[in-house]
Amino acid sequence: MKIVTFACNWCSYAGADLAGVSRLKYPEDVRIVRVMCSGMVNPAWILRAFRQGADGVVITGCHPGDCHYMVGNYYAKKRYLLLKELMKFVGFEDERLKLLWASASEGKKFAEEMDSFKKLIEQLGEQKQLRWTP
Amino acid sequence: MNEIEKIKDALKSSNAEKIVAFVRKESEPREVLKVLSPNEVDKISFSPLSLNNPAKLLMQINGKVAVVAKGCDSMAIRQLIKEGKLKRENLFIVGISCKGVVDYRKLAKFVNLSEVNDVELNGNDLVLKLKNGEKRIPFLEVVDENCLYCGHPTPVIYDVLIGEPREGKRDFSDIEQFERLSREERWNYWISQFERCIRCHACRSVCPLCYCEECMVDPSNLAVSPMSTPEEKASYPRILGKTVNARDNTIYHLLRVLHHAGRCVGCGECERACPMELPLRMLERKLEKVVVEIFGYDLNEDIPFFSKLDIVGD
Amino acid sequence: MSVLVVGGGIAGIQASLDLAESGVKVYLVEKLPVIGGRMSQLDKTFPTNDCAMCILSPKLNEVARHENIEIINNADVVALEGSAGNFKVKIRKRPLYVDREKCTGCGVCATLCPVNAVDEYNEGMNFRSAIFLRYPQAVPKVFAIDKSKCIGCGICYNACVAKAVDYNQKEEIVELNVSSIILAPGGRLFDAKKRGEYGYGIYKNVITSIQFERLLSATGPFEGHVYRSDGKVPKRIAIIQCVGSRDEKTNPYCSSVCCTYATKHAILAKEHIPDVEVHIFAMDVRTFGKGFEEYANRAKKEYGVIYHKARVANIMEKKDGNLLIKYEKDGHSYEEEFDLVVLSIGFEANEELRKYSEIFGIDLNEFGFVLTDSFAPIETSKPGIFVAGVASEPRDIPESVAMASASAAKASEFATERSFAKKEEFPPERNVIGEAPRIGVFVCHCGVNIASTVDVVELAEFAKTLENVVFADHVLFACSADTQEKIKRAINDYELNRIVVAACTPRTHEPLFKRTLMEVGLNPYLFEFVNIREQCSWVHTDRARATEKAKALLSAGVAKAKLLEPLQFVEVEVVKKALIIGGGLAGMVSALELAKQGIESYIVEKESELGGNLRHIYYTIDGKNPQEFLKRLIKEVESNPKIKVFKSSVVESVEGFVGNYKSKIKTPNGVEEVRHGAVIVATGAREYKPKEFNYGHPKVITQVELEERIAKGEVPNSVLMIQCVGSRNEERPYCSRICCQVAIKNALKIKELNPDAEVFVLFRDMRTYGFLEKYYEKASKQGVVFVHYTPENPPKVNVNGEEVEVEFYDEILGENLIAKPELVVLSAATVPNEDNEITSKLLKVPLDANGFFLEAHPKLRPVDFSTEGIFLAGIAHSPRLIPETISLSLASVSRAMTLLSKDKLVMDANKAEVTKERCDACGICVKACPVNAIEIVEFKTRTGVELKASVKKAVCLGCGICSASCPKGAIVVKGFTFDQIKSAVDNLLEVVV
Amino acid sequence: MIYEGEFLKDAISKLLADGYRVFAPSRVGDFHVFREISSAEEADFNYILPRNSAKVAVFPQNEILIEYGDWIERVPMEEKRIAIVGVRACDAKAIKLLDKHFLEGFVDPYYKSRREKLLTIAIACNNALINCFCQSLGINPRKPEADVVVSEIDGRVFVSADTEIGKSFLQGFNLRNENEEELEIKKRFESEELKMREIRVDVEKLKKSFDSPYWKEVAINCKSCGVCTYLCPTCFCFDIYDEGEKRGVRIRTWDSCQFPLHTLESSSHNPRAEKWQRLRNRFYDKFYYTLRKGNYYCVGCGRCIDFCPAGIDIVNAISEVR
Repeated sequence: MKIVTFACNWCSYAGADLAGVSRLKYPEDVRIVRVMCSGMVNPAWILRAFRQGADGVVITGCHPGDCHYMVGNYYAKKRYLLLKELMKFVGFEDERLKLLWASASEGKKFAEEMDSFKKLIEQLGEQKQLRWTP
Repeated sequence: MNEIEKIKDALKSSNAEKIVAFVRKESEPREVLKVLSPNEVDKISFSPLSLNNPAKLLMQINGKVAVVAKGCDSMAIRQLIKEGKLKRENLFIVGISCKGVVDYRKLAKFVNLSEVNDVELNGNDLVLKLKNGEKRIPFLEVVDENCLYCGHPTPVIYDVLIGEPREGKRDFSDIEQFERLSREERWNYWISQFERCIRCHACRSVCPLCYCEECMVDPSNLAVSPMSTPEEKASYPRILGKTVNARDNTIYHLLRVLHHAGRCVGCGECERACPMELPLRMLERKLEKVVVEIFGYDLNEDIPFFSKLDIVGD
Repeated sequence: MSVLVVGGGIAGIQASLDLAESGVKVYLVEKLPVIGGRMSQLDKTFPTNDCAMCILSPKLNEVARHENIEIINNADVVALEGSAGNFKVKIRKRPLYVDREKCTGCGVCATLCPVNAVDEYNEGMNFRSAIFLRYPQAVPKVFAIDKSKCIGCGICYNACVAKAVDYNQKEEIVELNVSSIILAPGGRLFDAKKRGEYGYGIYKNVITSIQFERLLSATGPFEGHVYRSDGKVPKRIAIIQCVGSRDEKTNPYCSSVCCTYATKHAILAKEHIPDVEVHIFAMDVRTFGKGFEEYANRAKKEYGVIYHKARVANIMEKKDGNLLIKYEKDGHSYEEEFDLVVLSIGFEANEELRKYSEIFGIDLNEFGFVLTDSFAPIETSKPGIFVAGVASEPRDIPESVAMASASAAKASEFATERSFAKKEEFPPERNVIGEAPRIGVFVCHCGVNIASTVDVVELAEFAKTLENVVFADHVLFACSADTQEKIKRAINDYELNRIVVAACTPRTHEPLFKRTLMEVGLNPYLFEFVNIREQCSWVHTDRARATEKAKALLSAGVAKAKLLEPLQFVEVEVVKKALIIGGGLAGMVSALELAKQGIESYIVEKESELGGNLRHIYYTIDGKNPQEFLKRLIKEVESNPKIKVFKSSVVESVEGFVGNYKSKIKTPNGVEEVRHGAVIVATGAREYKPKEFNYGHPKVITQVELEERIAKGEVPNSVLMIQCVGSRNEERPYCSRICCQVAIKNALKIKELNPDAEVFVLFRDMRTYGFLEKYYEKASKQGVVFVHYTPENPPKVNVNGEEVEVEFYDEILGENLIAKPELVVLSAATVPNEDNEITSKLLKVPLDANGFFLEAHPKLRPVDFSTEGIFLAGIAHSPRLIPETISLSLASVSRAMTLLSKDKLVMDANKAEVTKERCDACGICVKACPVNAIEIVEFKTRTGVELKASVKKAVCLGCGICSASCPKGAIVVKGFTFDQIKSAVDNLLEVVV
Repeated sequence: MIYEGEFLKDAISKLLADGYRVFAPSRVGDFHVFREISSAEEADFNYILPRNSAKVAVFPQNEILIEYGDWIERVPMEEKRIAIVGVRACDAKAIKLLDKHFLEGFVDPYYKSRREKLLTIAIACNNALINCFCQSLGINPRKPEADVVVSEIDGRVFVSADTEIGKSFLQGFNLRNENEEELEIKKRFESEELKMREIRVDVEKLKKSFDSPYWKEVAINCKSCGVCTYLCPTCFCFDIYDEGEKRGVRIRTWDSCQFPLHTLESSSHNPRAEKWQRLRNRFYDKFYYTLRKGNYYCVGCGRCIDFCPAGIDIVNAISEVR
């Protein structure tokens, strides 16, 4: 399984760091890409990730109201909803796309959510719907 | 005075340097868009087979221009004004309250098109003037399906309005019905559609909103310069290659449509242009539904949908 | 003028950095050849278990590199003349026998030296050579010869290629003129041999806590493996508290830090030896700091650490080296066998303080620490000389760091000139545009932090197979000074133009590496950090899979690095004013200090008068008068022309960015708009209104209410106090820190006014840390009865009409007792302000789980927020006493001064930028930008004028909302461009194993 | 010869049984596309012209050229025989034109590997579409150039084979020779012209009009999409790119000269940056540049007219060039 996690620099990346500092374990499948803000996550990256074989994609950001840039996470959610609804409409397994609010102090939540997301993805199996094959 | 004469009069009343209007195509019964000079006004024509959206054409014309616009065309013009691509003061809009246009491909099933001289809407019938005689077809049987869900038959922006204003509707029943299908059914449906796509990008090319010089899915880079490193140049395709397969095609269409959220004007040019007859409007309408129902956005708002801060849920 | 900082521990380091950053020249005198102090010996730091070296090392390097800091190592102050503002100091520089200028720190000499000397850094648990560097990351990275051990063989002299060894080096006396002095020489650790009953020095398996710390450390004697003297891995460890603290015979005061570090040791022992059993023997568990109580709870619940409320009588060694511990608990005696005993030794006054007290003419207190005043905790008895860290009282790192910053603020009052480095200090930037990427990869072992889980050697080999990577290596510590040299050498030797470091989180060390790049003329943005520690080795256990993931992460990092481009810093003008939210003690102290530094400030107080919580404090435990102090403060604040106070006002909006804020203040006279460069949050906290113990009944009151009554002369005849009301429970897991002190203060006051009064205190742990212990002692002696209770069996307060009775269990008698006091006094928690959330949203700064403000880093950045330009003062941070509040407030001023002292701020270059060729000027980004940083402007092109979006760099925050809104990817945030992230994602997913 | 029954369907069954990859018109919704089919039922011959051209069988829209890891790991070549069933005269002629392009001079091995094993079964036209104009380009829609030609005239199925491969294929079928009357019918059928549009190509005029403002006028409404080129049976432009950094495949895909980025050079110069330049290039490519290969590269199928979203009409554009 391959899970791409976009983590905002201020909350979620720090939360992931905290998970590390606290030595909380989560699956190796989770691979984090640092972005400055969840509002920066381009839907195209998500589609590209699925195309390149990601089995799940998680956008993580600060809790609503906590965004370092005030509103970035609201935009993230807006784009996430649009993409998710659209993917659902065409019959894509939209559970593979997840939005998670995780603060800098929620290392535990981060690890737990990653763990449960991995389990969910495992149930769905490999993502083949958008994976590029020659 | 008939519709065409009214249009001509209206166009003549503008002091535009150029006219963008429909002209009858030689050898076929449909109209195509042309850029005319004011003295060519008499060449124009208008019928239920005046299918295309002139908005995109307007973007390449400098100076004052008069345009004939149906409801959806005017929506596109307004959207482009909103996005800074057109200037209202440069436009003279002859709005036409639209009863719907004909689906040319559907029509071809009823009649040998080369036999048709003229078409005309008469009540609920489309009257075809043939080389020998006349044929009536119920309009509903040949109307572009897209027009059945039209939200803005009356132009939203115009200088002269021709025809009586008519009400649009907001009807997502078809989308809702599709949503009730199982995930597998939905996927199978779409994958069989996207499989056909030949990625000629006609949908994108005709879309009045797809005016980007370089598209996200374009496989090469417009922004290369002599300063670009080989690595920059080599980091393409940006999202997709030109490969045509159901999956890449899916991503292409999803991404394209996604960029139209809260922008799509519903002119149906994408479907009309598609040589493979993909039901692209369905995707656009799904997003329209999301935009309306989840975000409560109204296309009449001044702020672009993507710029608008929405606090949803939580 | 300049400032002398005595002592190169974390306090001295922080003070030096703050001063240097605010433009003050610093001389940092360290008695050892290298700086780093006690913290450099620590393995991890509580309560986050951050690797101590990892957070210290960047600071060390920063000190070494700062143009305003001169380190005078292996030296001491021998004489002082003059007065505040104009001191003349004489410093003796003892010879290192190695030329500081010539030594490269290569270490060849040490490997050849035939001498085996006891290694002090490892607390005598292994050996070092006579020519040595105290520890690998040490700064300055210069070797020194320990003449007492040197046999004069000349091997090192001959081996040194740089010809740096000089046996004839002589002592030197330097004279300096300084305007003020900060004393931060640290403390001394208690000599455990003085507690003979524990057998330290006799029993082989009784060690001290600092030795255990070294054992745990990856750079320790056994590379992080915990062994006993006989090489056995201990399975039962006893940790004994208060060795040399709270002890009439040795040191009566509490050392404040031992309970939390013992908890840390227990947790780390469990991590090193999963099946180990750890018992902590303590009279009281004093985990009173921010997050410490939660830390101890974790130790208990998640790690199964066993705490005994017991006093250890003595220890006997068995033949097999195991130890029998005799202890008393609940009035009974027990004996238990352990195979390792760790003595949690406390702090003592530094032996040098006596000398300094003479040289500097400053007073020491009864325990030999530097004497300070509750209302002036930073000042010594001599004007112009300040104190920081453990020199004035035992304290932990965050408190020391805060105090260091505070001392920097005070010291710079005397420094009239400020100077800032010129840009030219870095070599001119190499132009790499058009060059193919030549990437250098450095993979960090981080001791064993990474290497134990990820195969770093394989990872470095893997890196070599990646496209454009021309150099790859693995290093023990990527952050150490020698690795920086290595990186620089590699950049020069291999003509590298991109550097990738796979190590820890970029959030702490990125600046360090960026600077290293700049030092060899490489643009700092040609650097990419790959996090294989926090987000790989620490969260995974399977070596193969973790290594595979590390490869994917590295591959992504390299892919992104390929596309990195040189960027230029953005410069912003600074508005030299501050906004202070809250007009309590913290706010007022901050404003006054800022005024002294020449900075104007606005105090916004929501109430109609200044003073905050201090208005309700009528006496202090050491007999001072806070009300007088408050009156004086208010008068000073209100008469100071540099301070503008808005009472009954609230901040309505804060817009802008570091150095340039625009805020609206809603005052009774309408809305005022102010411009300022920094914000200090000093919103305070409040006393909890208890829901428990029938609070509300006229005879059940809180400590604050009691104090008010006593102040009015209503002294009760009998009082029963209940501690930890609303603290240390499910809802509020934290310790409120101040309530034990308040209880004792009030108990003593009652006894003073009414010696016959009966005072009972029901407590869980008496947390009279530091010198407060003596008041606990005093209270006991004066007949205040202390009865322990457990949260499982709390006291009950029964109300019977007007009467109250308290039922509680006495552990020593083993039965329930009933008391009918005149008053039941609840030591209620200190809780965060309700409007913290509003302030947090207003400023976009985070709150912690308990609702207090969350600082940038609990250890080393206690008063900073991660948002630049916003600082934290007072009890908005966490509950604390008056001197601690003052120290934190001064600290926030010092941190703010690092900005406000500058005319221009140099900002990060990760800003949005428009690729003009792609932009169609649709304006979506313009309206989406939360700070209005984007505008549509006309650009001249070959064919005419075109409209394009354009970014106002100084306003842009680099959030990227624009970039994700742009349908064509025409606007990107530099360093996180569309293609960079896409490329990273691709490589994250496509990795060849 | 005459075949009793549905020759095309039976031919498909035989071809599939013989291990051919069969490309035939298949119904999708209301129209037909050429695609690979796996049973005779999938094919549907109730059509005049499928949307796409038959070139997909020999020049697929994407094909893998190499598979690579550390080095080239595999070069996939077509191994099976290929049959195109139901091709019209225009598309059949187009394949001959593609042959010239891909096999004369530089030989494209991938194209060759398919072409060598190709069998074409054409079907003669009974009707023309509104924009058909093949006759004016010298193509007889009733007498396609193919291995096997099928004409359905008044309910009779005429089958003929001009090539060896065609003849040998027909050996497996139960065919009878035409009688005199039938021969006459066929002859008349083949010589009868269909009513369709005409294109007037004046090469000399084209030569002179390269710089004419006429092209800008023609292209004013051009959308720069790829419909004309992707539907065109003779367009052969392709692009090659790699999918996958460390291991992956090198892919050849169709490309369209109408895309603005088609000619973008890495120096950032674009010799055909304007859409009228690109459209003009396409027209010249069809009727002028390719003359060095001996032919117009237009077969008059009319697809580009039918499906041009802008209503651009190659017949008008070329006939009225000034």
